[in-house]
Amino acid sequence: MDMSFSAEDLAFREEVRDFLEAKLSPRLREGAACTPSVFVEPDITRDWQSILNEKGWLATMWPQEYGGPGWTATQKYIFEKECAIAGAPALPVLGLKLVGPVICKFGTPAQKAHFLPRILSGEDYWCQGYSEPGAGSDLASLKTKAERKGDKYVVNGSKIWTTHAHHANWIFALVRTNPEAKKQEGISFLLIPMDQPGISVTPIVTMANDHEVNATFFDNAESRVENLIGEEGQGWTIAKYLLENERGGSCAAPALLAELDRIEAWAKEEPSGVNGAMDHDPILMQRLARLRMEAQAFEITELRILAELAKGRPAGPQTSLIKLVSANIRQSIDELTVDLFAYDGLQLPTSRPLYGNEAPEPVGSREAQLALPTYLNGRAWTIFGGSDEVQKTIIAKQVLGL
Amino acid sequence: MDMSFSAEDLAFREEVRDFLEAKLSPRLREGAACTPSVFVEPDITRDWQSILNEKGWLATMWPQEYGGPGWTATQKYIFEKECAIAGAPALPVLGLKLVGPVICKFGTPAQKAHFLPRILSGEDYWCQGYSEPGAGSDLASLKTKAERKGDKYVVNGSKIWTTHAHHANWIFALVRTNPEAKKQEGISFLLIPMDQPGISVTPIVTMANDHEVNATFFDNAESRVENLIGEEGQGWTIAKYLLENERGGSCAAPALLAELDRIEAWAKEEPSGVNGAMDHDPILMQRLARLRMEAQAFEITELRILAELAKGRPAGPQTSLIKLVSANIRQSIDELTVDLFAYDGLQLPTSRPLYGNEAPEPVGSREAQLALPTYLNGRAWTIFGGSDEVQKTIIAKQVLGL
Amino acid sequence: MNFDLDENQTLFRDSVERFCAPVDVATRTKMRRMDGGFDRARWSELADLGLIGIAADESDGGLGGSILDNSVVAQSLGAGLAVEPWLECGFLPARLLTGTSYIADVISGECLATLAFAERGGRYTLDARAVSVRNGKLNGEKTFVLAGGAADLFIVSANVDGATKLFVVPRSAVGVDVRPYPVADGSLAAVVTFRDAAVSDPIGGMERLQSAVDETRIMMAAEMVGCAQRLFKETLAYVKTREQFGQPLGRFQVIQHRMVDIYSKCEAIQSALYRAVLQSNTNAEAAKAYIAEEAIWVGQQAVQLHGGMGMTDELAIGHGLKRILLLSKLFGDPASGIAQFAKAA
Amino acid sequence: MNFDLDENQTLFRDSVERFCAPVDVATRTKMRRMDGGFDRARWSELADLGLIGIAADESDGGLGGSILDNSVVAQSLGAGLAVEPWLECGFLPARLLTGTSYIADVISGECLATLAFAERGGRYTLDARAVSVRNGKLNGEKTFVLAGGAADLFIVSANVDGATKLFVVPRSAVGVDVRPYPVADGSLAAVVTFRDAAVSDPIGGMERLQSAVDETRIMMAAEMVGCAQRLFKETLAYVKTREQFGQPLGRFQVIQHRMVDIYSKCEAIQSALYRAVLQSNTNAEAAKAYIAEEAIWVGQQAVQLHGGMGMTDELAIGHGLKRILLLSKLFGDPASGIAQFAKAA
Repeated sequence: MDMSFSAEDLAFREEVRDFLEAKLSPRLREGAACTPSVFVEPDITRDWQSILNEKGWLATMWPQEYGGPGWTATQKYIFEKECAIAGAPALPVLGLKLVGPVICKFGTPAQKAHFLPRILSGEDYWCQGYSEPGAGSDLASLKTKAERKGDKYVVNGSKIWTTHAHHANWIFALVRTNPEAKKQEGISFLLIPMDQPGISVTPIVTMANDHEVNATFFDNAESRVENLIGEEGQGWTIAKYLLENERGGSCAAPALLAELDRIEAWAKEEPSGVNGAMDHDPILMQRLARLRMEAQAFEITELRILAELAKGRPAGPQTSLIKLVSANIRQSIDELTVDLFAYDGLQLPTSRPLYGNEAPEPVGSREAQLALPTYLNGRAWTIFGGSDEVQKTIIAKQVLGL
Repeated sequence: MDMSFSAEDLAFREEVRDFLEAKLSPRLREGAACTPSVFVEPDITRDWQSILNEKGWLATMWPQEYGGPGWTATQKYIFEKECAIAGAPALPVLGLKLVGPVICKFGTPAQKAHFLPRILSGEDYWCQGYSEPGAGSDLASLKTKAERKGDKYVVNGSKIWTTHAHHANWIFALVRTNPEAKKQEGISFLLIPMDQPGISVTPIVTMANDHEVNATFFDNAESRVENLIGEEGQGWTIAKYLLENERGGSCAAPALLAELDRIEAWAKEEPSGVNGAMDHDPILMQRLARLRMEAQAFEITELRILAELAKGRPAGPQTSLIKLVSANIRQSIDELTVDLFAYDGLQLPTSRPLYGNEAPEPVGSREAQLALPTYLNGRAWTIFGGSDEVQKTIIAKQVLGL
Repeated sequence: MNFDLDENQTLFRDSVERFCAPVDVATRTKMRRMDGGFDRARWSELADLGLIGIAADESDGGLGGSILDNSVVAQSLGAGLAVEPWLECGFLPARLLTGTSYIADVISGECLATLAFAERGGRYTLDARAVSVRNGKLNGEKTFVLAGGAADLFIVSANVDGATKLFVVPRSAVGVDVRPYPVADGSLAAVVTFRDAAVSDPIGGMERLQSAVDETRIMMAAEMVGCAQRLFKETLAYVKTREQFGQPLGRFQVIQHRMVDIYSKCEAIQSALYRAVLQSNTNAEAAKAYIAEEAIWVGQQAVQLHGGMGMTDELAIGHGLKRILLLSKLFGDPASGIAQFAKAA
Repeated sequence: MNFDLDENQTLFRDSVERFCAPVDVATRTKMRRMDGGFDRARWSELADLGLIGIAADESDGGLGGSILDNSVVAQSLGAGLAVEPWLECGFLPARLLTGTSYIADVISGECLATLAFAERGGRYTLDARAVSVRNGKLNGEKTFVLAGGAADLFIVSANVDGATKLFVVPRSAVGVDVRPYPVADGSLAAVVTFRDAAVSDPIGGMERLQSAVDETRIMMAAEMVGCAQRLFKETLAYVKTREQFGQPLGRFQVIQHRMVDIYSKCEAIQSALYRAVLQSNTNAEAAKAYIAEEAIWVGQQAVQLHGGMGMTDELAIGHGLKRILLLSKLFGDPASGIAQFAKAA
């Protein structure tokens, strides 16, 4: 056993660190740090994306022939870890990490040639149409239908939780092309342009006051048949590929540990009201220490998966736990942060963004201002992308054989 | 709203206190305090039972005509609370609280005349044959059968978790008298004498080293037909009555609160190893305080039920939570006690009793010696009498309508 | 032994329920966007119903409601997810201002009064340090002044020669600067700065403050119990109807057991509240802390079981959780309240 | 980056597995009733397999196994629910006695040595207070001396002019009194009293003690991980076969999710163990504390899911829980370990 990186990997890490040091502007760092929601706004990501694209480090999950950097699993991990520690903005995952790999895998040469470069350049901004009002975690019961009429599909129905649909010019959607077929068999994976009269987007404001998700309505919306990915009825297979692709190697722990370090630093500054600072409060510090133990263990779980992937072996059953464990640690961290900041942690700004000149003035520190929005937004970690309850049932069946 | 007792009830409380003060000998108190398991051994209960019987305060759950004291719900509560606080030994419930009321309700005049006085006098000592090796919480699938042959039933099968079967001369059992009938309909409630060659009792030692429960085997064991309670096939109804009767008013919180008071006193004595005693350890004291809040709330829940009963109204849905909540608080208390006593809390005596001259010498205090046996035995609180999981399903269905 | 509401209490409860019933989530959101974060006309209505007066002594022209009477109002307002700052600008000022000339206008609803106590760096302590009075002049900054965006009158805790005293300052007074900011429950709190603001004699000191805060903690506990029960009921109804994987959520065993846990916590905190209200020696801070901790958990579970919809501002669920969060920390959070109880024991 | 066992480690693991395999619960119980609480013949066997020597330096005639090598042995012994006191009388003495003349007999299994460190009133502290050495005479009482019922040799921490030093005292020495008593895992600990027992020079001081204890904490963590994984596996097998209400327990969603939680904890503590073993700057006390806390929970759940049978001494489940409980408190319990980490941070 050996937890160290090779000399080549360490050299690569230096390269990444130097690059981040040089290219992460204060504005980008601030934008990342002061975004309480999971998705960072395009005004921040656009710049960061173009910096990475220029360097060739943007589409880390794509094959090299389509613009990926050709990294090993370990290099991907190192890059993500360094980005997390340095506080780089999260990139728009819907194009780069979700539909991009799907097009690489299932797209026609024409689809690849058209869509992939536009994702890299940022010309296309993608959103996702999976869930529907009547079907949250139960995806297979979706009702939005696409009827083929000549060289077009005519789409009717609605999608919910369409993240950044108000920014996007394309949506990839699961649609029912065959109402006769059994639940999963009638589903197809269709790309649809957003800029058309048949599509309307209604904001859904979260309890954190963020506008991140939407309801998207299709009223005879159209998409050309060449925008179908794969075959009709293949949508479920593609959706599964997309999800599994998402569940490969992961690098969530470093950001959690960095957050715990920050909390510890803040605790040294936060007055206890009695004497000294909150880093002398035994109850709060016990929670912090306990959470750090969990996050440190979780970091090793991710490295165990990485070690398997790096050797070209399948990632092992621990993969299935990643989302579950990280979501729960993250929520506990968010709760601790709100508690640390006492009354200041109860402010809940109604306007966005919380960075730059437009940001409302915080009461106390900027960190305190972010605490509650982050906490409230973060309640979604255990809901979206398959709730904890759905995840556990899947793991029980697929991993434990129950 | 008003949480106070009436003047009459307060006078009754004084009477009970005086009685307990006078009658609870040091030996009885020690026997109660130094019993880690739920059931107290007959050498202790026998004396206490005869003292109460003489006073007419023994069969608190029986109608007055059969020897009950004719108390109101409030008086019963007060009596139980004062007994708990004074540290009186728990009485053998199987005769007094389980089969006794069943005989009062469903017994023939002859059965009443024969059995009830012998329960009061202690001449008969009862055990219970409900669970079977193959059917733990799933009672209705029991297999032990009783075949009528002339004026006798011939019983074959086995029962498990027969508490104090090694002390008992009678067992009340659920047996299958009609193998053709549907699951619950073929079950009867039969009283069977233990002192016969057809019955053998095998001890089951718990992980706490207690011999409290047994496996009881019936190999052509016999019981006369007049020992059947109610009709053939009525067993399930009687079993349900027995359980519901058990779930009427309850008085579990006072003992829990008294235990928390004791822990607090011990914490003042237990050195922290650094400076001062454990009552200055913030983490332990936070757990203690948190548990006290729970137990105090739980006390009020029991009083809310009592208030309904005292007015002759049905007890309300909270009743269903009593066993669940008290079991979980109790286990947390046991855990806290073990933690308080550090290394001394890890001793686990192999011999019994832990009171009197035969008790092994404790390492540290007697309380420390009892901590781990009590904890280990107490893991059963969430298992026996319907596990937490079974309870929750019942509450979900019957109370929440799910 | 009796846990029934009496006739008056039933009337109060019904009155609050009728008051809250017409306000759906959309109306609620609209009211939050009003100047000050709620509707002053409805505040007057609340006053007209006697629901502010209930908190004031009869000698002050109030109804002289007991702690129990008031807790019934608080719990019902919690269950109704009311936006009106009854606790902050009704109950608490009525207790603080007893015997003063200000109280009549508070009871009538004309004057919206609030307590300005929190100071930067003071965490949950009640004693004033940075804000002080010398020679009749008030100076310093208060933060987290609830309903500060709408208040007409500040009751300010200030340091006078090392002791904490309470002073009354109209918002309109010279030297008073109010900077409102939104807080968890959608209301507008404020940072309030005093620069040589003139004050008269104090209306009381630490004893009055401590006693009013302790009584208010019970009302906060009551409101949280009401909130939690509301969220429990809505969630129970939701899991009975919402279908996933071909059956109502409530048919899944995991959801069933979770609902039992929620139900169990709701019953426990109702009991804890009764204890705090009926047993005078109960530690109000600890009771509030315990209830807060359980109510937060109930709120989080209500969000979780509502799934994505629970995350939005379109359902009452999030509003309930956010109000609970705010109350859970006002005058001390669960950890600090239980720690205080642990030390006192 | 690699979490595979190497060839030697695989051999050690297999060797321990073969050693443990023939011992069923009944045999285990029989061994616990033997003089001293285990079978000395099997202890010799363990020594012959090199599994004690692995903990000793090569210069001491041992195999010089690394912390990782030893943790593989400890984890496998945990999974095998071994009754042999490898940790208490193998690993720990081998670390404490390095460079002394005693070590050869410890490695060979002939001499059963144990550390006598705990004192009444000292809770989890390591420094000796009540037991002291003056003029070559040892006096005082040690408690919770693990395997004290069977030990031939005591390594005793004693106060010398305010500093803690380690002395070696044979059980047979004059002035040594041993009172055995049973502890959680069924083994025999002892209260050991010294009355003017003669001692030679100390073999080391606090530094050696602290370092050996820290290494032992990692072994305790490893053994608990092994235990917990064993309980997980047995419970998983049980819920797949045990039927209630007409179907296997494992078909109930609540049981399924609980099993996922148990699985998740088992993976987490395996990871925490790897970290403690492979990353030299890991805080061993905190790692052990965290692993202990989760392992206890796993043990409790294993009992719960086994129902009544889990309560008995007839299944391995209770034995596993009880060993975890003992290890969870040796050299500090979860709360004290995490508190220490919290303060160090």
